[in-house]
Amino acid sequence: MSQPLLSIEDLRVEFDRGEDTVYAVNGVSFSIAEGETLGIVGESGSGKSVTLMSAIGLIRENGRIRSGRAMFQGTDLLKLSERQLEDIRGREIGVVFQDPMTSLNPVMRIGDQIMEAMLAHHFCSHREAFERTLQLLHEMGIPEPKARFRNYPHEFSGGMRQRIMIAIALACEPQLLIADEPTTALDVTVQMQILALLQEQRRKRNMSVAIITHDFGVATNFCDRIIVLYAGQIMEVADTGTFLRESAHPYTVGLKHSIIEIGHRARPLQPIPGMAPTITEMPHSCSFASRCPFAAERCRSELPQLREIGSGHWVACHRAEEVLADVI
Amino acid sequence: MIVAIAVTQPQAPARQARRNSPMYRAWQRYRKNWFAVAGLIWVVIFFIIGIIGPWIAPYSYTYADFLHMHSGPSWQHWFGTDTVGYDVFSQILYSIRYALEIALGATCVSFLIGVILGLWAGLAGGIIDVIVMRAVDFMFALPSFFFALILMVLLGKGIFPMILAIGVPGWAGYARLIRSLVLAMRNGEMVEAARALGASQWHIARRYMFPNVVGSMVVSLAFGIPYDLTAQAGLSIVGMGLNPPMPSFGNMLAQAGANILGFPWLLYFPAGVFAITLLSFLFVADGLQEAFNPKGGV
Amino acid sequence: MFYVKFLAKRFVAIVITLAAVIAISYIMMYYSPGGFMNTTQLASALAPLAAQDPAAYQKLMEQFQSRYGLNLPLWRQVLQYEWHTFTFNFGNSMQNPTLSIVSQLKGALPISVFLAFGSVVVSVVIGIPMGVIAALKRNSWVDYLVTTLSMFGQAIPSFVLAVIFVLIFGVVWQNVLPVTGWGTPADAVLPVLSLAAGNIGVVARYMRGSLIETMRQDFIRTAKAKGVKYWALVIRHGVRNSLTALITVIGPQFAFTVVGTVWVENIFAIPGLGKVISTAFTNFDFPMAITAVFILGGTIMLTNLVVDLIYSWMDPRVKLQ
Amino acid sequence: MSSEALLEVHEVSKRFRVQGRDLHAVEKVSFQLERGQTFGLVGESGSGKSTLGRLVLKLLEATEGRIVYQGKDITRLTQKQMRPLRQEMQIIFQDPMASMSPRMTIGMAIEDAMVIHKMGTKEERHKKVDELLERVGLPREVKWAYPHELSGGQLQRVGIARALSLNPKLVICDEPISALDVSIQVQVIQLLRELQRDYDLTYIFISHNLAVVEYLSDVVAVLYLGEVVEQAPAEELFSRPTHPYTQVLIQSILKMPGSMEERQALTPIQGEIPSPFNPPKGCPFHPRCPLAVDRCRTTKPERRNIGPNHAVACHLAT
Repeated sequence: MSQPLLSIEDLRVEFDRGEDTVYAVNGVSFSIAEGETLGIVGESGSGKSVTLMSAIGLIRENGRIRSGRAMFQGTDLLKLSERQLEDIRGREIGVVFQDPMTSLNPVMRIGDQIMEAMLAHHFCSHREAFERTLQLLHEMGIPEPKARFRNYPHEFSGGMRQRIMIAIALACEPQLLIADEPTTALDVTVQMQILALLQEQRRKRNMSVAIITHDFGVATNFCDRIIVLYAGQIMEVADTGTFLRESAHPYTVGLKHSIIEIGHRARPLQPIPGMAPTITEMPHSCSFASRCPFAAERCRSELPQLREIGSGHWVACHRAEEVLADVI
Repeated sequence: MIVAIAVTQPQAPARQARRNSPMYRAWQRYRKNWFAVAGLIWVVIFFIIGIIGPWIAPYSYTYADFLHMHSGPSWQHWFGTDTVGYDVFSQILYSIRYALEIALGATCVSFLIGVILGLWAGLAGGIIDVIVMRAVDFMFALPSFFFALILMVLLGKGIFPMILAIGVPGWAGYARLIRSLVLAMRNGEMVEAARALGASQWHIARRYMFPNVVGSMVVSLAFGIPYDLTAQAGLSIVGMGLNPPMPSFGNMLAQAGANILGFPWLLYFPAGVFAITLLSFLFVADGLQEAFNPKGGV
Repeated sequence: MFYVKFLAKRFVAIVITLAAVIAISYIMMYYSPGGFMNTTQLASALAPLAAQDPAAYQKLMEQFQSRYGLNLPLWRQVLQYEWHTFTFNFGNSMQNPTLSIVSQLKGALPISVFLAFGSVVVSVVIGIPMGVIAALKRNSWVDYLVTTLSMFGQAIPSFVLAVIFVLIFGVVWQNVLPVTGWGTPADAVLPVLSLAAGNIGVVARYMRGSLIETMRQDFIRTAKAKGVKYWALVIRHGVRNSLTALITVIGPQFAFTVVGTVWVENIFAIPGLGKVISTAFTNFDFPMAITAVFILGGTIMLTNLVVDLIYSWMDPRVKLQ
Repeated sequence: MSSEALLEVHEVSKRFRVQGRDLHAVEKVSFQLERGQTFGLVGESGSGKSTLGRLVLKLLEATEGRIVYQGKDITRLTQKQMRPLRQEMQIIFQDPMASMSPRMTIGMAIEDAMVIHKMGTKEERHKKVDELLERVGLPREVKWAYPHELSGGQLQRVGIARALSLNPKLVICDEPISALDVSIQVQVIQLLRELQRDYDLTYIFISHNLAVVEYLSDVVAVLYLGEVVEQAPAEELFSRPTHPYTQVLIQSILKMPGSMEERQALTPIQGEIPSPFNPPKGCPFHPRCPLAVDRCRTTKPERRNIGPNHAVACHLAT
């Protein structure tokens, strides 16, 4: 792979909750190559969205970045001032959020909201921005762009609003698109439409996409490479092919087994026992050990580091080889 | 050792539960609010004075010291005397008693009417709801103070008429609040779940609705009392309150305004006590609001 | 077309409300102690005449009663009074029977309206920036200062503030600002300030809370993700959305301010409608009192209508009905 | 079909009056359910599946149709008459947090169900609370906790325990897992299965997740704009989906492929679910249907049987 577009190194983020501190991201490192589609998969509280949001300065008020770097085209995003970040957000990096119902300004015409993205960056003249907005609405599959330009968000369906969100994110032709659970709030038929639209736009614009999702189906069908997060740490990184063939982390394996898909009627269920912990202390051992069928003494005393067990296949597990042997 | 833990265990979580109960947590939040605590202390003092005021007052409110008319603060008259020779300190003590009687009474009257009508509208729905809400709109169209003025004319002056004059027109706000709370809950999933369990209306109201609205009701009451205190003083300002020599903050302030030149103590003390009292009530109300539904806070 | 229908509906509602207020006031006055329109007072005043010339006395009383329609059954009296009021034929007051009510109120109404609107405008102009700054600098000393000042403003009624102003500018700093009367622009400063203090508190606190809430919304994050500059974000997205919520408190606040004018005009001896109302009530001058309430009530309701129109214009989600 | 059906639903419809317009939430739905069975209801948002669940429990009153429970017509029962029956018919909600009072501890919440039906003495009820918590896989100490202290998965277990405390026969599961994380979903599904076996429960399982519905249900009905467009035994429905909408739904699910070669192409269906205020004329699905012909635009297809227990509302189905 060529020079990475964005590379996050040893990122640590914590949230102050008053009585205690939640260590949401604990030393996460990964990179996104140009033109690559990366899937970041995890359950709620795994830190999947915090990781990328803190890289672009969209962290909640009580959040704090402890350490790390986020290199984007040679600059460390974490060292930039808020003003410098403003120039990058929306211009070089576009973001699509989960809930299209609340993510658009309810009292602003949708056309103005799309235009605003271009005007904030002096991307083009006012006149051109208007033309481009109509063009974008058309590309996003919104019928009658000229008439719809003047509508307000509440006059659109959920799927249409998500299309508008995508139009906003793509307005300045960003190099990287971050999609934070873009289809979670939508029905399955609409999810398919939105994913198809994202795929089409990615191909057309040749941009990198980082899609944050909890859905293995979405990640494996849509992405080139997949990162699995658990309790603020990367458990496994692999390209989708490897991921499908030979996941080596017990958590990934467990999740794969616990997915119910059509045609699974006769299969017995194999749920992962227990629940994901909220990390209020810096972890010193494997966070998954208490739920892991492979857990050994070492897992409870020593923090497993991410290590490469195959080409581009990284796993944070002391017993990855044994897990792999078991799986194959 | 292990045995000991096993024995104490059932009590420990019970204590923990009490500490995590919404009421306890609200109290914790309230306690942290310095203004609210200070306000509460003064409100308590205010109440105590309201009860024992007449006994500790050095003079009767009808006693005019003709030898010391409009004299400044002295050992004899701590807060001075007014133009007729009434002792300002005693007047304030009595004023507190009457102000409290009127404001609390009026708030109770408003609240009672409001709760009954609000509950009725929210639970019965249909035409009753429409009628009650129209009446609420009507009451909101004009300031209730105007209704109070009209009622004062009808009822004549005195403490009891003032309670009614301020209290009766003040019901609309409470009714609207109660109705909206009832509606929000009635259509909410919590009540639906209780209905699915087979709970009777009475059981739902007692066990599910009431504990969840009591906070909002306390907050609205807490905001209502300073409002009614203002209204009772305001009636005296325009000459429709208690008749002198019945002491009231409104009368004292009106008098102070008219005799400001040369007798500033007539203003300092009544205005000071009254302002601090209103502030305290507002701090308490605000603290309660923050405690029961923390939103804009930290 | 839609607006015509909406406005028509609201006007009807206003007229009905006013008619009800008048009817209720009239009936309550009718049964008030001392007799309606103070006939007992008139009777006692004319007692010597009654002794001397019963016929003349009788004639005078009848004249008086027919002038105010007192010889009719109550419901006809109410209807007649309603008719007179809605045709702006308010008749003469009882205090000054020679002067028509209209002529007495002509000068008073603009004063009170000026005071009320002036104080609302002042409070919006001062309160909104205060609230915005407090919200943006949350938990800083600026925030605490603004919140505490707002609490003071909100807690201390306008009449207390007015008396304090009278003390300050009548005793301590004499001749800086006038404390009584009406006529020059300087006369308006203190009354408007006394009325505005509470409103400033309400507006600032509400704006603060509302803006804090707004800045936590998802669409703010979207705007940040677009790269919108900070102040554009605060004003175009934050304040703009908070204002729609703020407008809903302006209506009730205006009504409250109108009550404040009744108090403040008394203290500053300003010949406004509020002063007229209190004088009318204390002197049992019912035609005057009802008329004044009618006019103030009408003003308040018209203001609320305008507020609703602005609200629907600012927030496209709101449907007028 | 057996006459010993636990529940029979005949042509039930529900219309809401919203701002002077009729909203057809549920249109003439019929099914019956035998003891121990699971009836799956699938559909996208706005399909009326949750409304249907509430109609069965009479938490909402049906506009038309009949509901017969154990041979007894409960359609006309008043809320008061329904109360004793509610012991036997319970519901598990999608959002367990919203369905519980924030001012009751978990123990109080579960016990309250038994208090309502005057079951047992205080000691017996407390014992039962402990048993139930253990049965749904929660530590006993949870009974001292308030809802806000528990995770979504734990709360859903509490919701299940509360429903079970009344020893119900019929349980309506209204999207019980859609708010939960994947690994927790499976745990809850497993729990529901075990409980069904142990207590001989009958489920109506409402979900937008087709795979889970297939996994749990004996019979499945697919809802679109308040109407059942296809109803069949689960195996039959998923191996031989006949209505174009069912086919589309199944195709829209992204399955995890076995290898890169098996990855699905993203082939979206056009259009969106129409507003239930003005459903399309003819077949409600025709504007989005790839196979629609003229007849679909004008005449509404009746539901008809195309195989044993397999009913479809489509002109083109064979």
